[in-house]
Amino acid sequence: MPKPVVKKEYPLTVRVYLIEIIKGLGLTWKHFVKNIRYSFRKGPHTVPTTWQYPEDRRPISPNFRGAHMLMLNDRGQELCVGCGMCARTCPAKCITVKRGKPAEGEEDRYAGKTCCEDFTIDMLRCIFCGFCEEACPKGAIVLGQGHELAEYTMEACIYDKARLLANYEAARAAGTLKPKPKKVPVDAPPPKAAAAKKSAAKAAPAARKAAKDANGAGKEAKSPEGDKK
Amino acid sequence: MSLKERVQRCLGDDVIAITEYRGDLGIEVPKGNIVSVLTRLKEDETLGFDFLTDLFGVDNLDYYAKKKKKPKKKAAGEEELVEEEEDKGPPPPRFEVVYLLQALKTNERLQVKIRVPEDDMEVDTITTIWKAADWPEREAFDMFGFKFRGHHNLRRLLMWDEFEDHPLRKDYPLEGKGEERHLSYD
Amino acid sequence: MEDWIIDLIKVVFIWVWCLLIAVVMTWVERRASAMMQDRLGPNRAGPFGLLQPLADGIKLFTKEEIIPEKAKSILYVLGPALFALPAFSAYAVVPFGDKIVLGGKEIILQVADVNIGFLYVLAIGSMGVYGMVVGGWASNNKYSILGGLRATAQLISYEVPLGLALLAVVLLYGTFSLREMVFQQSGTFLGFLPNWGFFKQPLGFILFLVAAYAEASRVPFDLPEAESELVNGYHTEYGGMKLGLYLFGEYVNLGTLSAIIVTIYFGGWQLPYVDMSAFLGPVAYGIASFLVFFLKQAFFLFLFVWVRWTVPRFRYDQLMGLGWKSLIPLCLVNFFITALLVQLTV
Amino acid sequence: MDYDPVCQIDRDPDDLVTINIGPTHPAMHGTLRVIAKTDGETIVSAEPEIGYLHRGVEKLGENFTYHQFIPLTDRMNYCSAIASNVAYEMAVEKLMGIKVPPKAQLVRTIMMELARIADHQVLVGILGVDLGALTPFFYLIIQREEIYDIFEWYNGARLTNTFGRIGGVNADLPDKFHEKWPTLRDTIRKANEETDALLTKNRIWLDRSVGVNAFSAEDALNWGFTGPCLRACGVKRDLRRDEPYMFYDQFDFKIPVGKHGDVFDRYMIRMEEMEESVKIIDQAYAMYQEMPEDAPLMAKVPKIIKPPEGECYHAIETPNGELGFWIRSDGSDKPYRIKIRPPCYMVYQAFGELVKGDMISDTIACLSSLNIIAGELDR
Repeated sequence: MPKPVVKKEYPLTVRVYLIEIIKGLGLTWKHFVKNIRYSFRKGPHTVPTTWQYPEDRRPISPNFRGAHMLMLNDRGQELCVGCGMCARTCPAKCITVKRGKPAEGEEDRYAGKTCCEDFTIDMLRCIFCGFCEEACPKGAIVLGQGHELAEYTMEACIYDKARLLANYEAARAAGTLKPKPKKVPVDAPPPKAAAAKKSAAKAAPAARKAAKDANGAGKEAKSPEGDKK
Repeated sequence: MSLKERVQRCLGDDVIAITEYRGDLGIEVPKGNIVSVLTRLKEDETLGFDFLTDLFGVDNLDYYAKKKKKPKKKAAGEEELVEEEEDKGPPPPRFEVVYLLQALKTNERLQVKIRVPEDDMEVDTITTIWKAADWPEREAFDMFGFKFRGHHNLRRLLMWDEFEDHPLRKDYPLEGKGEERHLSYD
Repeated sequence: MEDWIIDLIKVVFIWVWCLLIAVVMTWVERRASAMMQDRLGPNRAGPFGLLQPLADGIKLFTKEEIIPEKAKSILYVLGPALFALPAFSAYAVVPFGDKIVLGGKEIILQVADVNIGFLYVLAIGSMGVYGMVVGGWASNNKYSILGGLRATAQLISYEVPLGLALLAVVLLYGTFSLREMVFQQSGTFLGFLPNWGFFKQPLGFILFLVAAYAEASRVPFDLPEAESELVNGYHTEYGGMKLGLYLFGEYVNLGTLSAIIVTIYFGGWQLPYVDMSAFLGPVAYGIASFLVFFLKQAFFLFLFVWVRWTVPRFRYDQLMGLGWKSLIPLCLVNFFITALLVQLTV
Repeated sequence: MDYDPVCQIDRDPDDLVTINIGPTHPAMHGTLRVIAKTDGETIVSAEPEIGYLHRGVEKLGENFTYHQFIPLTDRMNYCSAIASNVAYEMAVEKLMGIKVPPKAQLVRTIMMELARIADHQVLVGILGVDLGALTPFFYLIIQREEIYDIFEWYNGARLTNTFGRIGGVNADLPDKFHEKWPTLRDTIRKANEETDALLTKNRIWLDRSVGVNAFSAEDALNWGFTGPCLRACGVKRDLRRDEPYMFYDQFDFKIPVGKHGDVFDRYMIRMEEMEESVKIIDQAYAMYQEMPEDAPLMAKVPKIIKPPEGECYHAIETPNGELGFWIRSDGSDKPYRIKIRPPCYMVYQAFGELVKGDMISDTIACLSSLNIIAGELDR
């Protein structure tokens, strides 16, 4: 099929090129002057949009998903019990955990009855999705703010337990430990009547969803057909 | 009239099975009639499924294997009808090709399925109806090995040309079979 | 002092000056574009990144010289030289100042006051295209050859409006000598305006400016090296100092074109309304005239940068259309009007 | 000015020059490749080749649990990862019949529309870059960084957000959003205006975009176009309006529609959609603020997600168009088959048709204006 032909009809001010170009020049000039003024400011962070990286770092979100760390509790005990939930939930399969029993006389070092004997994270595989953090029942593994993870060898990118604990110490020293995540309020398991009331109260768009919902999770049911408006 | 009835009226005997799950209507039609079925669906005034959303293959190898293992399991959803027939007859065709259609006027969606046995992978192309089926058919060929009869350029799309397997088949291992691509320069 | 020594000094001075402009321009381009785009630009090497061009130069010089396997190696090496040489040479006839009196000897601040300076500029200016097309051809790369072909077509097409716009100026001044043109621009025009070519030839100036942009293949006419279409056009395959010569040549070209604009349309080294020679000593006057010329030139150099970071790029056919369908007719109109006015007033 | 479509003249194939545009070309968005046969500067035929970024997402999906698949959707359309995340989550929720709490839906709406703005900003910026205007790119990208800041404060990642979970979202809107949005909406608009001032009325820009690879609505539908590319052709079609999900039918927003389906229309539609997205976020934010503080953000979802046997298709309107997921569950904790319907897959297959008879420069303009994202294209 032939392509549609577009007639180009521009107003005269556009057709002569120059007027709009001069307007554009005015705009870039405004930015030019503004930034020249900024660039005489003191300090590394002069032009507001640019960060002079090593000297001048942008604030990092407290929620940042960076280098992992193994947490200790207030008494300095390791939280990890080596259950391996993180390893199982990891989409990149980068965590290996070996469960172990604390050695005789070292029970004080661990918060739980068991501990992880070995904990390695292959940072070359990690995709920083944060699922391990979410899966951990003890809050032992946390993704911190470490983001300068370049190394000279591949071996150095495989973090062992000592490295992960050191990450924690460094973060604690720097005061960048992640705040405890707020608990996400979960929809209460709906008693039948409450659910019906709720879905009735909900506005029109939810109608379809609500109708679908009425099927109940996991139960086959006749799908509502008249729910399309 | 509900969509189901309209589709049944339009296609008549061509509907082998109708499934419905979460409001998504799916019909199964005979493999040989797919072009005529889709044309009728497109041109029927009450339906007007004039937009091809997608086209893809499904490999049901594991699905049947699992079914056989646990015949007691309550069949949920669309498989119910099919399963009852299956128990008696020969094993069902391994592959499926699913066509997702949409009617732009009414915003209804419809899944049309055909079953493709492993020993007869030829399917009629629908690029004659929708040009949009061009790459999806190539991809289905690439990933499952369907041979779309009449497709003007049935080459591999995502894998390289010398690749021999069909990676989305269930018997193809996730980590591959160690194929390497050898590039040759002149 | 013998004349040839003076000439040699002038040549060396201009040579170094051109290089200096090119070098500083690379810095200006990057910093100014950064400032226009809310960035910082290079600011690590030296104060405000002023030493960045030096660092770049060192990098370009120490890079491995690569000649692609199937390139035509002689032409490949020749290309950058062919491009840079004319760019430098064109500066020879530009009067970059009035005169300076040293040791009782009067030295004009111009390498060669040839009476056909105008033709020389045009002739040399169109030589640069050889560098582009030879480099593009020799690289044995499809993008390069496309860039070279675009350069050929573009430069030859825009040579015409460039020449026509200048021809009107020649009608006005009645001379081919650039120095003579500058002298004719002293005094005032219509009583209150500086007697500059710009005010007598506003349309001619705009046409010349546009054609100059195209000749220098700057945005919006940077088709030969359009980096998003042709990777890098004719110098895609170049690296090291060969690439450096292309880039230098481009900036020297800009310098030359700006100098010619200033000479022809903006009164050269003269300040409006003020006669500097009246209150400055002979040496100071020479330096001052040079500085005035340079400041005017610097403005146009900046304009080149400024426009580059504001507008999009033309398409090849649109570029040709603009050149042949708009610029050349307008140039002819401008030419005839000028001829008429000159005829009426004389 | 117009030129004759040279491609209609029969040409000796030996006279044509084959040019490989990509996969490593400065103007290619990711690893795309176009094999173009050119006559001078005119494209006689162009054939897109894909697969350079094929990672087998669908195959991986069959071996991942439902939750583990979410990070993979990040890596499809990385310019607006959140939209892909939500599309997938909604498909699984449909499969399971989960009803997402309204507050979570609003959080999703707000974040998705922010992602849409970010996506369009990148697109318009890159379109400018590819046509030689670098400056608008920076004006837009600065605003995008601000949006990414919100994402980062939301859950710690800027680009690959892994936003939301099946059944809701895993966090409330961050404080950063509350403090930033009132100013951000103005700066977004200002950046758009500046881009507008630099480009929209500039004759050079108009010449480069108006009428360049115009496409008829009929063709576009036949080729399976969705999203802005389809709307540019003059078809008023937007899943947010046509198959409303979440609260989209309660919001007041316009659907911009073009006329010719050329580069300019695609550009304008994106510019206008940014405006509309700002409006949508304002409305959604107003609704959000009426919700109680402790309103649920997650539906009650079993820890291991095992949807009942069945299959369904669900699509939402992502910045690029209709992104759909067809999922078949066999009752286990892993999807039996996942099929992704990426929007630019359908658009890109018409690429050869789109650029036929245009010039090399137009190929680049066309490619950028379609917003082809290799991650989404190859999966």
